[in-house]
Amino acid sequence: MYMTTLVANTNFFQGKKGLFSWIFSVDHKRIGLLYLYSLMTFFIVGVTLGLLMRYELLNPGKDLVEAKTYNQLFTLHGVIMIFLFIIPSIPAVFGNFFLPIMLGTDDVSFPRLNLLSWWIYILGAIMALSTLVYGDGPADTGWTFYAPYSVRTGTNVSMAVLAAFVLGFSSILTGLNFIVTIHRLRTPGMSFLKMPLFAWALYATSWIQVLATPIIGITLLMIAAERMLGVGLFDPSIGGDPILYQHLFWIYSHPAVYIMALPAFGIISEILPTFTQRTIFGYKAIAFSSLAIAFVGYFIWGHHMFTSGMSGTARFIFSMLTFLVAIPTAIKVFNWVATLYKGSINVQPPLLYALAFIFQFMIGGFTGLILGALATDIHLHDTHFVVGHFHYVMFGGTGFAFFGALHYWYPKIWGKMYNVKVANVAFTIFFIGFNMLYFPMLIVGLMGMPRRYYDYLPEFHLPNMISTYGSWVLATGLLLMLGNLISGFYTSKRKIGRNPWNGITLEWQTTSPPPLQNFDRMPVLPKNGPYDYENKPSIKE
Amino acid sequence: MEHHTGFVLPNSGHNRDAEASKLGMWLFLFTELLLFGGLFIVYMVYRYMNHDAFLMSSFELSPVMGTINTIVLLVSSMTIAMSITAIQKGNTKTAIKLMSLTVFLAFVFLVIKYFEWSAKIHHGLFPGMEHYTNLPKGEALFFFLYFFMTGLHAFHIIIGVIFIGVVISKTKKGLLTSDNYSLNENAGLYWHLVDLIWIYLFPLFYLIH
Amino acid sequence: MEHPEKNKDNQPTTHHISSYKEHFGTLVTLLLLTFVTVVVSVFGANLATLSVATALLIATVKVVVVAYYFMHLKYDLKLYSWLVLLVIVLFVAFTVLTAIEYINR
Amino acid sequence: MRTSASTFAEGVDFSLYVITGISVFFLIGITVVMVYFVFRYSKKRNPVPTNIEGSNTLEVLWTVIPVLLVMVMFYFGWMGYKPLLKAPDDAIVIDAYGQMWKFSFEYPDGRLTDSLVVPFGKPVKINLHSRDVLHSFFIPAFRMKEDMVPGKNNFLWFEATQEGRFDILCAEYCGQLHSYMLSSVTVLSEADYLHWLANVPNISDEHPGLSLLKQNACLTCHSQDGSKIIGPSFKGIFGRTEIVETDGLEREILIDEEYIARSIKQPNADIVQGYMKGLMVSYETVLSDDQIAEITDYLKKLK
Ligand code: HEA
Ligand code: HEA
Ligand code: HEC
Ligand code: CUA
Ligand SMILES: [Cu+2]
Repeated sequence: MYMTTLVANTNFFQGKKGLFSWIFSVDHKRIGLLYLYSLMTFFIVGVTLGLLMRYELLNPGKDLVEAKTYNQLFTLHGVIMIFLFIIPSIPAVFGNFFLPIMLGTDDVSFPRLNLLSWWIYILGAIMALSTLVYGDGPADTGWTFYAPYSVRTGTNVSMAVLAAFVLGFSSILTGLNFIVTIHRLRTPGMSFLKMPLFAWALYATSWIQVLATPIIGITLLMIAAERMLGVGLFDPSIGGDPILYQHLFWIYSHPAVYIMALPAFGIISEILPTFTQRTIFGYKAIAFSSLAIAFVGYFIWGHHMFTSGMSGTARFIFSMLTFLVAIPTAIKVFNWVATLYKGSINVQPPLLYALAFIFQFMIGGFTGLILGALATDIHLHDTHFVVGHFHYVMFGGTGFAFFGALHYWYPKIWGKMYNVKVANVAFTIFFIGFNMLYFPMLIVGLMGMPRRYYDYLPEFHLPNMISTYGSWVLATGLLLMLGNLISGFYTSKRKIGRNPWNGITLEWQTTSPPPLQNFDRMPVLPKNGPYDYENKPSIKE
Repeated sequence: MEHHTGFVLPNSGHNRDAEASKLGMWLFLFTELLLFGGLFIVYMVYRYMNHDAFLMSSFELSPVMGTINTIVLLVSSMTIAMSITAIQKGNTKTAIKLMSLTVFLAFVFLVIKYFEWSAKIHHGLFPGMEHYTNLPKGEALFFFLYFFMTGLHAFHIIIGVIFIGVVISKTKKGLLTSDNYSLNENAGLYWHLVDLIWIYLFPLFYLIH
Repeated sequence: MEHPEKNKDNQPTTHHISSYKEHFGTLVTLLLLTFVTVVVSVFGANLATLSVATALLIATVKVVVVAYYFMHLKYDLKLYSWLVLLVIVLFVAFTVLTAIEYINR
Repeated sequence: MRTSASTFAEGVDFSLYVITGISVFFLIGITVVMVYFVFRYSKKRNPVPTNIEGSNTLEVLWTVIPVLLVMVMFYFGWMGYKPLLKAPDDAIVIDAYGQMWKFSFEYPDGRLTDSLVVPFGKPVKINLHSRDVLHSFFIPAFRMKEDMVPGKNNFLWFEATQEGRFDILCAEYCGQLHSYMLSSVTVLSEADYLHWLANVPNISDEHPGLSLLKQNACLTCHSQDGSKIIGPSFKGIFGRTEIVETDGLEREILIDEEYIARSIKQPNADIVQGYMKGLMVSYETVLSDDQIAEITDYLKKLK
């Protein structure tokens, strides 16, 4: 057996060089960055598709593409955004990079499995994108692949569902690795209740990844089998039931929305203490509410099917449980706001993203409540109101948290700094563009415009127009933000020390960037819990 | 390596940690259980909706073959469990014998399965075949699920055989011993999972008359 | 939820060695249960759905036996038993919620 | 928001106002507090932070209050929805069919239409059916929708509270022309409705084959003027030769009665070159042989 002996003064970028030293690296930090670069690539593809869709919806009638192409656009957009971007996003990038460091260890429990999961992710991504260039074209079913249409259409659905199946494995392996890491590798003295909240969030997320993903795996496999063998498993003419497909799909896909949201909550719980310089308010409440969300989240999938003709009893139960899941989220929001109270607040780009997160996630959450109520969902189901809802939670929530995290940990990861002023301007444009893009969708949804509509009635024109203009504003902000981050690599002159934001969790005790073994000296835990600013260990350069 | 600072991180992801690999294995088993769980839900709903057709079709299956296979799997589960006792006690040879016996029983299971499947396929009951497409409502579903679930299960048997094969060869090479047997344990856990799933498949398909 | 401290050479904390006899006893129990299942289903055919329920009940007992003895849950950390329970609770919840929908249609 | 034109709409709108009201209150309240804190406790104004670990009283408070509030939301949502569960016994029953990409309606007296006409202030029950994939029957002005699921009998009922013409939209994605799957419901006063029922002719004097094509939505995919929509045009179809793919092999065929009947019963047996498999579904159980003969007769005339 061997122990880890630490090597001083080399960071993880140094050491082995070259492409192969990256794509075959078992170092969690390099794997995290591999995820970051691949994920951003797919994100750019996804948003470009989104922009094209918005352009098509600028005016009624044809603006750009044919109906069938539009349908393929939103399907591919949804598949990329869900399976390639947002589900892996925070766990695979920042979880991989920072979880071991925050726990005070040198890697995850299964480093090779970790690398394997990145490879599987790339394989799945290639499969998903391959439909663009070969076969009968990308699927045109929507990311939900509802039977029986998904079984009948001539487009390449089989490849798309198999890709999602493969991507599921990648997600499972990440989750599995994190659970074991959290159980086994916390540094001595760090009990569960002294873990940073980001670790708690990842812990809850990982349980969803492990326990929900298999269900969608098998369901999508059935769709593929059905198409290949020509049997109608979900086809009433042989005794099947299309609604059963929806149950199985949402048994996974509702919990999956918390795979997207919980890590983002974790990010916010890290950013707030750092920029208020005080302990988080209600540590336990925030930690346990993550578990509560993960648990209750399993039992409310039916709210996606309120108009499918479910029995009244089932609608009653699912609607009631849906409302219950709002409670732990409410607890988090209140505790975050209370954390600002009597802090010493340093307004920096990461904090701006966190505040925007809270605001936008609230809008997303409240529209979720409107959808969770039976009467209103009967009207709003499958309208652009739903589209507005989920972009608010996914993009306005998780997306913003992702970019907040990028701004927060940028100096730690690369040891450099971006231009803060430009970052603030980019944020402002981003924020305005975002709300201009998605708020009108809520309005047009209330007016009754169904989603997945290539063309629409004239009375829906104005909000759609505003929305499309908003997408251009948003794009400007995003380009400025990414440009600023990238140019930070080249123009940053300042040498960044260990702790530019005066943070307290363990990653700030090591060098920026961290050494290959994560620490060049033994990490020291604050006395009373991870955010105990009163007993903050002093950090010498 | 290069020059050392002389201090060591107490917990490391690069250490051998038997408890961690066991926990990892269990988590993996959970995903497998839920994978089949999804299929059991499908089975439940379709059986409820096509009650009589499922009854009718299950008569096509032979409970005798099913029972024999159940016994085969249970015995193999015992042999693999015993092989772990053996290796814990340091009886490497016995352990290898017991694991080989498990593999042999797995083959017996697969051979019986093969004969069962060929009989069904001979009757044209495989999804997509002529006779299958003309089956009455509900029966086609039964056979789809039969082939899909037992097929997936057989696939797991094959994986298990490979897994145990690897463990046998590592044990032979002396890489796994009485103080390093977590791979043996994990292979055992996996094999028991295969058994667990069969324990449900058996009554649901063969015994529902 | 406290995790076990590893001892210094990182060996599993659980050293229990089950005897061959215990394994054999487990097998006999399982075979007996199998026998009961077959008898109930084949000869109790007129009990109709009841026989399915019994068969599933016995199967569940068998599963518990396998997990408890063969899979060593009995001698492992309590954590594993709790997690197995969690998975079972989830699966049962999935089936029950789905069933509620179909039965009340 | 559009006009609300059914009794159900009142329940929906009311619960919408309740939930939105509570939500907007919290949204604005929390945002204002948040922004205030950021200013009041900024580094400049408050250089020394105070560590406050939490407060059990507050935790309880902000668990219990939201629980009560969401239960209120749930209650109104459920009450607004509940009337939909059971249609009154005296409702007029109309069958609605969805198929790619057309709605059609069948009245109790067998009258077939492609848009809906209902009386004002009378309960109307719509049984929802689908002939192929999922569709959803959505009337925004009535605030209601329900999916049309093949093999499953869903329904919906309403009482119109306003005369006029309202849109019906398909709200479940159903393929290429999903967004063009539109129809309308016209609410007439009872007298006008009865007049419509009694006098407006049902079956026109058009060719029965054409009526069948219209009723079964064939014309959403097949044009009569030679243009290509989803499927090959019907113009000049009879007697033309074309290349089809059968079991992966290409062959040339001449379109005759037999071929048309087969194309309708087993559309995926021969796939016309340049078209996609799987789009057209079999009409074997929908159209009788006599009806197919009518259609063929009409197609022969479409030169
Ligand atoms: C990140 C992803 C994410 C998250 C976190 C959520 C969160 C929630 N979602 Fe959302 N949802 C999606 C992603 C997400 N959703 C997606 C992708 C779809 C569409 C899928 C598709 O069809 O393609 C969807 C669709 C969807 C539907 C189906 C709509 C339809 O198709 O008819 C419903 C219905 O109930 C719903 C409800 C909710 C609820 C109640 C929450 C709750 O968790 C929200 C809880 C949060 C709050 C309530 C706000 C914070 C609380 C406070 C500020 C305190 C004050 C609170 C009170 C007084 C109560 N969502
Ligand atoms: C994380 C998830 C995520 C994110 C970030 C987004 C981002 C966007 N989405 Fe998203 N969307 C989904 C997930 C997401 N979406 C899902 C799951 C669906 C459901 C699919 C389905 O129905 O099956 C959906 C559906 C959906 C629809 C509904 C389609 C319909 O029902 O008819 C629309 C319509 O406008 C839309 C628009 C957009 C836009 C404009 C963006 C914007 O964010 C894009 C903003 C653009 C930028 C910020 C671009 C910046 C530009 C560059 C960086 C480079 C540009 C380069 C060139 C142009 C060459 N999306
Ligand atoms: C969803 C779209 C759709 C609908 C609705 C539809 N069809 Fe078709 N049809 C197609 C497509 C696509 C093809 C070409 C592929 C093929 O041969 O199957 C086709 C082919 C045909 C052909 C063969 C044409 C040729 O040139 O060989 C006939 C005849 C036909 N359809 C009749 C009908 C009739 C009658 C109906 C209504 C009862 C109908 N179709 C409804 C899509 C449709
Ligand atoms: Cu019919 Cu959409
Ligand atoms: Cu949901």
